[in-house]
Amino acid sequence: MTLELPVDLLFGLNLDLNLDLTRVMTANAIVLPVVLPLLAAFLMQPLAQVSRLLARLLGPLVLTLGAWIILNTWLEVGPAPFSVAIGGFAAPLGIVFYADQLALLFALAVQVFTLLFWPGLGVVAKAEAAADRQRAPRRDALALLLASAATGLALSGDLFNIFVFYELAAVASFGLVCADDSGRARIATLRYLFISAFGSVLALVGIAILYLQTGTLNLAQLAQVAPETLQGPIGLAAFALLLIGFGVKAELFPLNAWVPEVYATAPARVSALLAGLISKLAILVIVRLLILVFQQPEASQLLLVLGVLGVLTGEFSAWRAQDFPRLLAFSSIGQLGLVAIAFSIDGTTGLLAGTAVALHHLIVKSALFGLANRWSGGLDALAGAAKGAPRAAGLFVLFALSLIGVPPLWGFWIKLLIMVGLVQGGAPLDLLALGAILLATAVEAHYLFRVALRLYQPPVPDRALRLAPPARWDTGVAYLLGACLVVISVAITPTTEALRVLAQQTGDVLLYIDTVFPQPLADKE
Amino acid sequence: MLTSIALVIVVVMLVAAVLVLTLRSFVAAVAATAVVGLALSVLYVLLQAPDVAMTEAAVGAGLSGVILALALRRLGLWQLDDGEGVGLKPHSGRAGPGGDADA
Amino acid sequence: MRNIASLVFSAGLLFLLLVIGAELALGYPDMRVGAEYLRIAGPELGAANIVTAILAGYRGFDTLGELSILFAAATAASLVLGHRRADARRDPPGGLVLSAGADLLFPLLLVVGIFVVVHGHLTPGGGFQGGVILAAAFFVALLANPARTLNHALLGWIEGLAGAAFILIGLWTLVEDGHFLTPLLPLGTMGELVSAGTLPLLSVAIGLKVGAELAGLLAHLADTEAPDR
Amino acid sequence: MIPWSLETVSYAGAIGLVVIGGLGLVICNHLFRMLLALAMAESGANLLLVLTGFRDGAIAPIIGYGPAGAPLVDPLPQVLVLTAIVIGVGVQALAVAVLVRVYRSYGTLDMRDLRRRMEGEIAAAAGIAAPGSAQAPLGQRPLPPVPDYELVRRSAPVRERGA
Repeated sequence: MTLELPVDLLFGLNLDLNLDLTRVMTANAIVLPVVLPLLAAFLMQPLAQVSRLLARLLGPLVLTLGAWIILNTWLEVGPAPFSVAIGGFAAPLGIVFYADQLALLFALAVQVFTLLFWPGLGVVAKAEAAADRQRAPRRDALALLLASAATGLALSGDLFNIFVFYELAAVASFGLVCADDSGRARIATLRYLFISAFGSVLALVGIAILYLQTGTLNLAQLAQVAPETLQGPIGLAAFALLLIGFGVKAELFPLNAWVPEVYATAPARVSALLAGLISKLAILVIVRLLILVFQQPEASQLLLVLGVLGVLTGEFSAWRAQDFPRLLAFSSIGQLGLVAIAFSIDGTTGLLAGTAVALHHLIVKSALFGLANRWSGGLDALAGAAKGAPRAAGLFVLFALSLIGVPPLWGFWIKLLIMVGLVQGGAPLDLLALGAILLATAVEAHYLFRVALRLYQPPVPDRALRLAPPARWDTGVAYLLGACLVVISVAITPTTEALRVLAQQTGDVLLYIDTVFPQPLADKE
Repeated sequence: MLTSIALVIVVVMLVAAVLVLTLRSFVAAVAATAVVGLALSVLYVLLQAPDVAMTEAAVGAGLSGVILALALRRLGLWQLDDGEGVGLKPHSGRAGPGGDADA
Repeated sequence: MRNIASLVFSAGLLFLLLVIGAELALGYPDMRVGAEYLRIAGPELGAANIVTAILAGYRGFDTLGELSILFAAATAASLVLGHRRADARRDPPGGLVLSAGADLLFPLLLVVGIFVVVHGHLTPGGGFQGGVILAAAFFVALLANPARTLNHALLGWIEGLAGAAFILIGLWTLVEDGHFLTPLLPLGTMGELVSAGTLPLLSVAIGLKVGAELAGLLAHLADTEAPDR
Repeated sequence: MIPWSLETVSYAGAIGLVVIGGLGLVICNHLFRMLLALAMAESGANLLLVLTGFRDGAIAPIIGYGPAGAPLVDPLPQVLVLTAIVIGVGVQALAVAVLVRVYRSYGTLDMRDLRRRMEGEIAAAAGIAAPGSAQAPLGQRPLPPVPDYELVRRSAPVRERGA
């Protein structure tokens, strides 16, 4: 029988397969959203020599196809998690993809958000067209590589494979940050590169220690053997090294000095992708490690401490920031600290809160960086900007209110979830974190209101910002994300319930192991 | 026996690594990185990893040496003799390409 | 102040690693996955060199990621370096010894590179190392005579098509067998050249891609203007 | 007491390289030196990874390479290191490319200088005062932004060449 499979689309083949193979194929098609962008990226440069238009369209097409494949797989396979052995090599030997709802959700988000913030969509001014034509294929290839790496980070169930995808995301983002011809972006890229590469060295040391202790890299098998092999200081040290290493992209506390510089100099859409999307996937990796491999309470306490430090330093720096992009960058550090705090809470509560904060931040911060595309100036120069762009200013206020956590909006429910979780935890460290969050919220409210007021002030003639002509696409994206936020805020109960199911699934270690190793593995000890 | 060979190699490697950071001449520093690469690849042979040894020799001492040497030429740091010979003074890092203090 | 902080940090790292080192079972690891590989990799994939078998077989997906990283780095580098200005100075030619040596070395390196690529599943080495040697062959020629330029468009095609071939082999096995990147072709007898299924094909694709990529990258780097004197 | 063997000696080498690399990254301000330090740290991590697969008395994991039936070392870490080496060289090449461009634009490779210039440029682009411009002592005030590297290259040829 003929199947509605993406491979059919690709090859124009009608495959004669029997029905139980259908399910296998549908599940296996989940590698396509990772692989097809790579294929497209490899072929981008030759294709651009044949047809420029085709090369321009290739990226968005592939991402749309990827989103469709993920949705299709999700619907076909149902809510239960499944795992795919790449190359047909069973779990501990080969690399596996593990797709539960969380992974699929983030994989889908990667495709959608990369599409929304696609660097080539609807921006090219005529003056830049010539220079842009030279750069466009390369930049698009890098954006596709970034999307592929991010999808891989969401799905992969093998520690070293995750490391490879993480490095791919890093290298692609270095290229994207300095894609525009600007000197300051290159300096920022260099610092980013050094910090990130040193983080990778630490992560590699962590992986080495982990491998020496456990003899495996597969997350499911690690989860099986971790209770005996990774207790005590060695496990904690390995986690600390991995946390710092993967924490570079997640903007966690010690190695986040690159954040303000990069976001202030990179193209706004790249900042939106890095701050919104990539940081979340790095956090996702850390959370998987925390749930599956490092189950001791000290590990979550370490994450909690780093989160608190991130919240405090981020929000206070944002309070002192003088220009809009850096304000957003520092506030992003603070928000990701909040995500880390949420994920460090025990059990389903923490996972639910963490996922919700991560999604909220994904939507809000991406949209804000989209708006910053137009307001990339000092805060003083923003005076009166609301007059020129009343709707954009209104959107800013909406997002700011949600970030602060003003009641009917989603942000309020999220902060409530975290605080309830912390109070239930009740340890001194939890209460300290609670205090930090309250303090940070006050600071956040102060500087965001300050910006909002500035927007609605009458313009100061000599300091007024010459507003860039509004990029329609960015404003449209901001509307779309704003609409999402409002819809979720209205439908808060069903959303929370769906997320709770998702969080329960994510937190189920036995389910993970059983999914990756379908029949009980012969005990090798 | 093997241990003593390894010890000598490791000592050479670490000394070369320190020299990479302290040699004033950048050409010498790049040469020191190549020494580290070669020492590593011998160590990999001792550790029974011939594939890695081969790659490290090709990459660590060869390819990356070429890349770094090209970079030196493009950065105007390619000076075999900087007047004072190869100095062992700690590098101040304050100055520009020459590596010397200009303050 | 900053130096003190960094010294403290480094001392902390050193201390941490030393303490861990005393606890680690160095030299007597608890082989879980490794023992399994040693047991079945040879018979299952027909490759004598288990490292290559894992690299292209069991963890072929990692290798794809590694290729992509190299590709990303090369792409980003060419994006950063931009195009050479027409009036820019070139390096002086390398002189008689270098150019004669380069002419002599070129075919030799080419042959060695191809040998290493093709025999990756039998002897130490493989696609990547062979690719490096191939790139070196072209780059030595370029060093000897800087006025010669590599055809970047051609390199782009080779690079793109070799990378695409790797993925297309994977997609083909996905259609045939239901899994991405399964080794498919008949295995042959161990030790012969045509053994190990699709592995040599992948190895050739890797070699070509890495070779083209590195040659392009080095040429690009060499091709940026020499500093004004 | 730590036993005296190939593994422990190599382990000492590995952590030595990582720490030297890390120290160099933090202490050195010259970008090229930082690049070399990074390469050292990466080599150290790679050595550590190879070491995790080493077994006392075992031989290289190639069938038919040594006496039959001899124990073989764990092949997996070697695979990982191969990948890591390639990744390292890719990142290094990219860093060199950016370094060359930065040097051509700014004529210096001192990280502190460059950072100050970057802060200055960001501030100038945003129309705000550069951080610390008013309070800083004379030597540490941010340098003015570089408007166009062509101009700079013509007017102020590479400063401290041949120093």
